[in-house]
Amino acid sequence: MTAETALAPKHSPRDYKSDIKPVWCPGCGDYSVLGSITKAFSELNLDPENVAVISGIGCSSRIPAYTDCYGFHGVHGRSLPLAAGLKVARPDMTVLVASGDGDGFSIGGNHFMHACRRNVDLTYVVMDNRVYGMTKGQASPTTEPDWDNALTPGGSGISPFRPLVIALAAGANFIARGFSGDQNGTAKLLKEAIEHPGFSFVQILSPCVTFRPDQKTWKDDVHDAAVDPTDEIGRAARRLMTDDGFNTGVLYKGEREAFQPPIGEATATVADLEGKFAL
Amino acid sequence: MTAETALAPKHSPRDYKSDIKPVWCPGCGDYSVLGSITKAFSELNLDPENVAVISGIGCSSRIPAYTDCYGFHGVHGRSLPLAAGLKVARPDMTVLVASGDGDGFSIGGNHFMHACRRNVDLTYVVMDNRVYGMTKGQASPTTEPDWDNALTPGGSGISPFRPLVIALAAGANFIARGFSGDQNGTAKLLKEAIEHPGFSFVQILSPCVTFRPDQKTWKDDVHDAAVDPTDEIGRAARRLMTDDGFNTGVLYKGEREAFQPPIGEATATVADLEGKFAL
Amino acid sequence: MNQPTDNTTSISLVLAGSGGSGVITAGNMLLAAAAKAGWYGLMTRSAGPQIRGGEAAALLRLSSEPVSAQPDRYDLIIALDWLNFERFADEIPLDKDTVIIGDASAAKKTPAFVTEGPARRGDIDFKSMSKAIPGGRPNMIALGTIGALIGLPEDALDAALSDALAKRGEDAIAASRAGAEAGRAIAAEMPATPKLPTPEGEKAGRWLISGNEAAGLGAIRGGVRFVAAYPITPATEILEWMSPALTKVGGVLVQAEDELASINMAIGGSYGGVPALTATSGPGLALMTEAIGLAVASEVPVVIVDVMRGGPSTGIPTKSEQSDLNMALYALPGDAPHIVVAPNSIRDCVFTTQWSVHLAEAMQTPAIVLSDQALGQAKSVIAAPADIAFFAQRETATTPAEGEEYQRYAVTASGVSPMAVPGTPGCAYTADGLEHNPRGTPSGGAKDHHIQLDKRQRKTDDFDYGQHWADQAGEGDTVVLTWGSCTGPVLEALDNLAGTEQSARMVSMRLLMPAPKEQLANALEGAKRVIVVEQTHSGQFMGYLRANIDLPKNVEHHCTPGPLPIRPGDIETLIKEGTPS
Amino acid sequence: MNQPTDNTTSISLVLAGSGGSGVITAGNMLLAAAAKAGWYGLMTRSAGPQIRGGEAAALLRLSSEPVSAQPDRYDLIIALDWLNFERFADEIPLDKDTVIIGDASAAKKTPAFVTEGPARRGDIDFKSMSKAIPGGRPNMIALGTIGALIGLPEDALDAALSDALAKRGEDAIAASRAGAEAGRAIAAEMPATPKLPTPEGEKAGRWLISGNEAAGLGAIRGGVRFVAAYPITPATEILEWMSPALTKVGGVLVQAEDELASINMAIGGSYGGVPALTATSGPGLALMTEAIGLAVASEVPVVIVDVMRGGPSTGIPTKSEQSDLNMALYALPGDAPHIVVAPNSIRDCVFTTQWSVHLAEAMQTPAIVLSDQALGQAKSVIAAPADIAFFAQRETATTPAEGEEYQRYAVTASGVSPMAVPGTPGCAYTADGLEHNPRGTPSGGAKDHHIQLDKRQRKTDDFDYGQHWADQAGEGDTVVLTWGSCTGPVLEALDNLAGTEQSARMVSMRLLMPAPKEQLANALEGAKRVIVVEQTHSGQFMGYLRANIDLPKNVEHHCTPGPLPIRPGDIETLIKEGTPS
Ligand SMILES: Cc1ncc(C[n+]2csc(CCOP(=O)(O)OP(=O)(O)O)c2C)c(N)n1
Ligand SMILES: Cc1ncc(C[n+]2csc(CCOP(=O)(O)OP(=O)(O)O)c2C)c(N)n1
Ligand code: SF4
Ligand code: SF4
Ligand SMILES: [Mg+2]
Ligand SMILES: [Mg+2]
Repeated sequence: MTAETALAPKHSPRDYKSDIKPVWCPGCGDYSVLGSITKAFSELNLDPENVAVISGIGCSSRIPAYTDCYGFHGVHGRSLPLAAGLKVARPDMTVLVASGDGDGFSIGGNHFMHACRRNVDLTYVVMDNRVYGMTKGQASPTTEPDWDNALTPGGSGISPFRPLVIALAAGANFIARGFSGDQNGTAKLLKEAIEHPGFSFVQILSPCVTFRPDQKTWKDDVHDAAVDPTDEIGRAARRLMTDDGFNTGVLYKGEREAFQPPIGEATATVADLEGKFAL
Repeated sequence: MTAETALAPKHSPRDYKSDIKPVWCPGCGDYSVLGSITKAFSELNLDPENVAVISGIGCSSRIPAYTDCYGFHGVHGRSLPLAAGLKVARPDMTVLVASGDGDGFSIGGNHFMHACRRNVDLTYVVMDNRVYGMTKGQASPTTEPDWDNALTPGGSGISPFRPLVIALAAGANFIARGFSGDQNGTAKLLKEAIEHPGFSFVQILSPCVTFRPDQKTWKDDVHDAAVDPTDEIGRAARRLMTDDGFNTGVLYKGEREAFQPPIGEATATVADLEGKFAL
Repeated sequence: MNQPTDNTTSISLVLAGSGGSGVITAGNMLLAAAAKAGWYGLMTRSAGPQIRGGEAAALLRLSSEPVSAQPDRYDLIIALDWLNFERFADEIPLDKDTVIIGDASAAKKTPAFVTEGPARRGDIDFKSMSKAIPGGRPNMIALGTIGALIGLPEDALDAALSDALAKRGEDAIAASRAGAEAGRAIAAEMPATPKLPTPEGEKAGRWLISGNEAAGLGAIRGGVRFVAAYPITPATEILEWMSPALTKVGGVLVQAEDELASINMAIGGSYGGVPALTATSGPGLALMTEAIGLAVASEVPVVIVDVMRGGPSTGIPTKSEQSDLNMALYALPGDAPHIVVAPNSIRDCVFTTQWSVHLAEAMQTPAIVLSDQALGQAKSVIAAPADIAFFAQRETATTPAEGEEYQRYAVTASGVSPMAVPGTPGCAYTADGLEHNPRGTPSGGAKDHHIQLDKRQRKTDDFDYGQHWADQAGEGDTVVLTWGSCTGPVLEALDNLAGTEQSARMVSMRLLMPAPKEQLANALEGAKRVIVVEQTHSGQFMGYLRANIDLPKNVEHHCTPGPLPIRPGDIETLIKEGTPS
Repeated sequence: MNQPTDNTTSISLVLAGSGGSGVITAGNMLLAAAAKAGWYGLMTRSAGPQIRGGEAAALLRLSSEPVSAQPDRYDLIIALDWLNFERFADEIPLDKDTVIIGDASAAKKTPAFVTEGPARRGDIDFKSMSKAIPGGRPNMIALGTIGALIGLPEDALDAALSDALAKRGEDAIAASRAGAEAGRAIAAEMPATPKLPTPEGEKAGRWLISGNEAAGLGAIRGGVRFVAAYPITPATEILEWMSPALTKVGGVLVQAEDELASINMAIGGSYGGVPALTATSGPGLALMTEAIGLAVASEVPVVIVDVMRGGPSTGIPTKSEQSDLNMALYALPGDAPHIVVAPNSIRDCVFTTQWSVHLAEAMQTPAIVLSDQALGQAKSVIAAPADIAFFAQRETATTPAEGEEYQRYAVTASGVSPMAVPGTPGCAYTADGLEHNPRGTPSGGAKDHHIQLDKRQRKTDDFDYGQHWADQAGEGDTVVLTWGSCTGPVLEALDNLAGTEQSARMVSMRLLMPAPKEQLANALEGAKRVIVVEQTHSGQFMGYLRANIDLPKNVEHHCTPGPLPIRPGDIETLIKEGTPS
C-alpha cells in the first residue's frame, strides 16, 4: 500500500469511475465523496483491479457500482464483515468500505465496533447525512433528537450517536472527519486513511439535499481541527467526547498492528491432517 | 421505583429466589451475583411480581429462572431489546437485564450501544468473565489477546473491548463496575443502579472457575475507585478510557431524562382514526 | 387482450413525467376527484431508480365498480415529457385504441414503442400552455384534459384540487384551477377516450386508503398498542401511518436499531401484556426468524407484517412478488408451528391484519401477515370495511389459590395455557426458548419435549378458523386456487367469464399456515380443472399445496415472478386456453 | 427389541457417573482400545444440564463390523455412582439380559427403574478398591472390569491407556494400569456379558474420528481455506478442529462477533477467490439467511454447515433432531435456488462436506450441509474414507480481449458465468444483491429479472449430481426413504432383515435441494410399500417429498422428534408390523 505518490499517477480519477449513472438526487453530497475516493485512488497510484469497494444498502452504499474497481454491494449493515473476509483472504487487495449513518451506525453498529477492535486493514468511509435517505427520511443514529419526521413525529427524542469517540473506545487506529463540500480535503484524508495500516475510520459529513435541506448550512459549520492526532489516548477520548461534530481533519492516529493472519503459507499437507485420525 | 429503604424490607432476598438448581459449576462467580441481585431487590422493597429479569443465552444468562420474579430467557444477544419492549409497554415494572461478556458485547454489542443512547429505564448487569463459558471456553470481546484456547490457538490477537467507555460514549447515564467476590458491595451498586432513572450499566467481574481458573487472582486485583461519578463527561471519558479494568464503584452518573413515551393515554378512538379515510 | 367496449365500467390511464413534474400529485388529485364523483379507483405509482427527481408515472384505474386489479390495457396515456418514458413500457400495455398524448414541444423525443405502436395520438404543448398561466404547471393542464376526456365531473375535480392545495393557499388553488380549465378546453382537440357513466346509488361509506394504511388500521382495530420496527421499503408506510395513530389511541411505536431489535422489542412488549406488532419486508423478515422461533417456543403472541417485494436478496425493492411465501412458512429453526395469513385486497388488509392479531393472541403464537408491494403501496377507493368482532383476547392467568401452583406451560386440551401478565402476584414465571416442562423449568427430557411439541402444534391445528380460511367466489367445475394480490385479477377474470361456458370458481386462501387441509379438499371437491395462480418464479405456492393436499394429476399452474402484475386478461386466457405446456 | 444372541457381533455398554468421575475419559480409552483391538465402535456422550461437573454417561457400541447406529438395548451398564442416573433412563433401554453393575457403597441409592427393572445385577465397591491403589481412580477400575467382561484384549486396553495418559507421566499410567488390573480381577465375580470375538482380517485403514472433525476435514479436502464463525453447540468442534488445521495448510479461521458477521465474512473471502465456509446450528443459521440470499443473488459460492440440535428456538442444544430441514430448504427471502446436502454417517461427513464445496464452487451458489448432533458429536472407529476427486473448481474469468467486455452475470447455457477473481485486470465488476443485468448493473426490469431468475435456477437444476444424490442399499419391494442420521438405524434394520420375507430397500437422500425428482421417481419405481423415516415432530421431510414427487397413497411415515435416537429395532418393527395408524 505504499504508493509512489511522488511520481505522476498512472491512472486519472476518471479511470476509477464506471459509466453507470448514479441514482442520487441532484446536489447530493455523495457525488463529491465519489470524486474524493477516485482522486485518492489516483494519487495513490492504485491499479483499479487491485482495489475493492464494498458497501451495504443506502444511497451512500450505492458507490461501488459507480467505481470501476472490484466491488460488492451487500446487504444492509454488513459491509464491514464482508470487507474483512475479503481482506483477510486477499491481503494484496486495497479494500475501501462505503457506508451511511444508518447502514453503519444503526443496523451495522456492532460490526463497526468489532472492526475497530479487530483492526483488519480497511478504510471505512461513512457518508453521514444524519438521515435514512434511501428509505425517504427517517431519523438515523446521528440525527438530532428534535428533528421532525413521519416515523418519529416531533423527533426521536434520543441523543445522537458519537461515531468518532465510539471508534476510539472500540480501538480504532485512525479516526478522521471530512466534509463532502471539500472534495480535495476529503481526498487527502482518504489517501492518508488508506495508507494507514489497520482499520481507518473516516466520517464524511455529506448532506442529503432532499430530506435534510437544512444541512446546507454545514458548509459554514465545518472548521479545521488543529489537533495532534497522535495524542495520548485518554486525552483523545476527552477531545472526541466533547467535540462539536464539525471539526474536520485527522483526529486520532494510533500504531496498533493490523490483524492479518498468514494465508497461503502451508506447513503441512491434507494427508498430514488425515494422519492424525488414522489408527 | 422510589423505595422506602428506611423501612424493614417486606421480602427477604430468599423470596426472590426460585427453587430451580442452577446449572453453574461449583464456585462460579454467578452464584454470588444472583445473591447480590436478590439482596438489592429486597433492600429496595420491590414486590417480586413487579420485577422482571430478562436475559439472553450463556451461563450468566441463566439467572432469570433462578429468581422468583417474572423473567424471560430469550435468544443469544437480544436481552436488551426484549427488555426495552417490556419496559416501554409496562413502565410500572422494574426491569433488570442479565447478560455475559459474549452475549452482551459480542453478538449483542449493537443493542448495548443503542440501549445506552435510547435510555429506557433498565438496569443492565453484565457478568464479565472474559470467556464464553456456556460454549466451553472461547475468547470473548473482553478476553486478553494472548489467552490460548482451542478456537484461536495462541490467543485471538485482538485488543479487548472496553465496555465502560463504550457505554459512556454511547450515552449511558449510570456506569459502574463490581466484583462478584464482594456480594454486598455489588448489591449496593445494583441498588443504586436500579434507583437511577434511565439506562444503568453495571459490569460485574465474575470469574469462570472452569475455563478461566487464572481469574482467582481477581480478588487481589480489584480496588475501590475514588472518583466523582458526576464528573464532566470529557474527563469521565478520559478516565474510563485509561482505567485498569479493576477499579470498582460507580464510575459515572449523568442526568439525561429516561426515554418513556406515554402509553395507555388515549386522546382519540379507533373510529376517529377511521374517519380520516372516509370520503 | 380486452378491447374497450361501449358499456365501459372502467377507465385506465397513465400520467407520466420526469422528476419534479408532479405527476404523482396530479394522480392523487384525480383519484380523490373520482372518489368524490362516486367512482371507485386504484392508483399505483411507478418510478425510476432515482431516490428522488427521477421520472415517475401514476397508473390509475377508475370504475363504477370496486377495482380489484391492474387493467389489461390503458385507455389513455399522458406524458408531460418523454424523458426515460420507455422505462415504463413493460408496465403499460397499449393497443390501437389507446390514446397517447405527448409533449408537443418534444415530439421528436417520442420513444419508438409509442411512435411505432398502434395507438392513437395527440399532442399538447404543456409548457407553453402552463407558462401562459401565472403559477401554472403542466401537471394541472393534464389533470384538466384527463378529467374532460373521461367524463369526470368538473366540481369533483375542483373540490379535490382545493382539498389538496388547501395548505398552499388561495393563489396556488387559483393557478391550478386555471391550469385545469385550460386542459379541459384543449381536450376537445384530442382523440376521444371512453367516458365513465355518472355513477348511480350510494356514494357514502367509501374510503380512500392504501394497503399499508389498511394493515396499520387493522392492527390497531385488533388491539395492537405496541410497535417496534425498522424502516424498509415497501413496508415503511405502515409504520409511518401507525406512529401518530398509536399515540392518539394510547399506544406507542419505537424505532429500533435494526430488525433483530424490532422483533425482540415487540416480543418484550407482548410479554408485558400489550398486543404487539412489527412490520418489515423480505430482508428484514430473514433477520427476525430466530426471534420468531423464540416467540413460538416461549408462547408469546406477536404479529409480523411482511410486505413482500421482488427477491432474492435486496432484489427489486419497489416492486411486488409473492416469493417470501416459503420463508414465512418454513424459516424458523426446529418444529415451530405458527400462523401465516395473507390479505387478498387492499380492503382485506384491514380484515386480515385485524384477524391476525386475534389469532396470535388467542393462540399465543406469532402470526405472519404476508402482504405485498402491490397491495401495500397502492391507493384505492374502497367500500368501507365491515366492523368485525376479532380482537386481542388473550387468555390470562390469575393468582392461584393457596397451595396451588401456576404452570405457565400447563398442558391443556386446546394447547393454550393461561398466560400471566407480569405484575400478577403468585404467577411469576420465566418465559423460555429452551425446551421446558409445564412449569417452565428448562428440560431436555424426551417426554417434556414431546408434550410441549404436541401442545404447541395442537394450538394452531385445532383452532376454529371458521370460513375465513379462504374467500370463495364464482361457479363452475374449474377452480382457480390462489392467494394474496393475485386474487384481484382472478376475481375480475371470473367476473368477465361468469355466465359463459368458461365460468369458474375461485378459492383464495387467506389462511396459509396451518394448512387448512380439510377445508381445501372440500373446496376442491368435484373440480374438473384446478388452476393454481401465483406470482413467484419457483412455484412456492404450488409446492406448499402439493405438500399438504392431493391435487389432481392434471393441475395447471400459472406462475410468473414480479415485477409485472398478473392481469385479469392473463387469467381469462388461461381459463379459456389452458396452461401452455 | 433384539435379544442378545450367541453370534454377537456387537456389544453395547454405558459407563455413567457424577461430575468429575471421569467416565468420558474412560469411555474414550475404551473406544481407542477397541479400535486397537481391531474392532469398530461408536461412542456418544450424554450429560446433565450442568456446564461442568454434572453427571455424565459414555454410551458405547463396539463391534466387529462398522457401527452405524445406536443399539436397541444395552448389554452392560456400569454406574460409578447413582447420582442423577435416572436422568439417563430414557436413553438406555435395558432388558433382562442387561448386566448392571453399581456402586456397592451406595446400593441404597440405586434408582427404581434399575431395582425394579428386569436386569441382572452386580456390585463393585469402586471407592474402596480405588483407595487401595495409590493414585487409583474408580473409572479405571470400571475400565478393567468392562475390558474383561466384553473380551477386550489386555494389551489393547493397556496401549490405549498409555497413549491417553502419556502427557501425565509414568506415575499416572502406572496407577491407572493398577486400577484396570484390579477391575479385571473383580470381573469374574460379576454376571457375564456376551464377549466380542477377536476380529479377523484387515485392521489397517481405520480412523477414529467424530462427525464434526470429519466435516472439517471434508471441507479442507474440498479446498476450503477461509472460515469465519461464531461458536455454538453442537457445531463448535468443527471450528475448533479446523482452526489449527487450516493454519497448517495455509488457510485461516476468523472468530466473528456473531453469525451475521461470520456468513458475511465467508462470502467476502469467497468473493476474493478463496473457498470459504462457516459452521453453526439452528439459531445461528436463522441469523444467516439474509446473507445466504445475498450469496445466491450475487452468485458467490459458500458452504454453511448446520449441525442440527433440538428445536424450536434454543430448544435442546445438546441433543439431535432433523428439524432444521425446512429452514435449510426454504428460509431465504425470494426465489433463491441453492444447494442442500446431508451426510448420512460420521464417515460420510467427510464425503458430503467435501462434495458440498465442489458443488458450491462449481455452481457459484451457497451449499448448506445438514449434519446433526448425533453425527457431529459422536466419535467412531470407521474405515478410512475413500479419496474422491471433488475439489473446488471455480470457473474463473480472464482479462477480455480488446474491445470485449466482461459480463459477470453473462447468460450461459449452464447458467454458470465465469467469475472474475479480484485482481484480474479488465474484469472489475460489482457483485450485487439487487437484481441486475448480465453486466451486473442494477435493474428492476421484468426481462432482466426473469433472465437472471432462470439462470440461477438453471445452474442447480441442470447440474449432473451423478449417483451421489442418494445412497441405496438392500433388496425388496418395500422402500425405506430417509436421510441424514436416520440412515444408520435403517441400514442396520435392513441388514437384520436381509434374506427374510421382510427384506427391504433403502434410499437415503444426500442431495435434498434441488430435489432430485427424476432420480427419486426411478428409485421408487415398483415399490409396493414406501416408508418415510425422519426425526422431526411435524414431518418436514415428508412435506418436502410430497411437494416434489408423487408418493403412493399408502405411504407410511415414521416421524419422531429428538432427543432420543431412532433405533434399528424401531425400523425393524415398522417394516414387520407397519406404521400404527
Ligand atoms: C435488512 C434491511 N433492513 C432495512 C432495509 C431498508 N433500508 C435500506 S437503506 C436504509 C437506510 C439507509 O440509511 P443510510 O445508511 O444513512 O444511507 P443513506 O441513504 O442516508 O445514504 C434502510 C433502512 C434494508 N434494505 N435491509
Ligand atoms: C445465535 C446463537 N449463537 C451462538 C450461540 C451459542 N452460545 C451460547 S452462550 C454463548 C456465549 C456465552 O458467553 P457469555 O455471554 O460470556 O456467557 P457465559 O457463559 O460466559 O456466562 C454462545 C456463543 C447461541 N446460543 N445462539
Ligand atoms: S435522498 Fe438524500 S442521500 Fe439519498 S441521493 Fe437524495 S440527497 Fe442523496
Ligand atoms: S463454565 Fe464458567 S461461567 Fe459457566 S457456570 Fe462454569 S464457572 Fe460459571
Ligand atoms: Mg444516511
Ligand atoms: Mg462470559
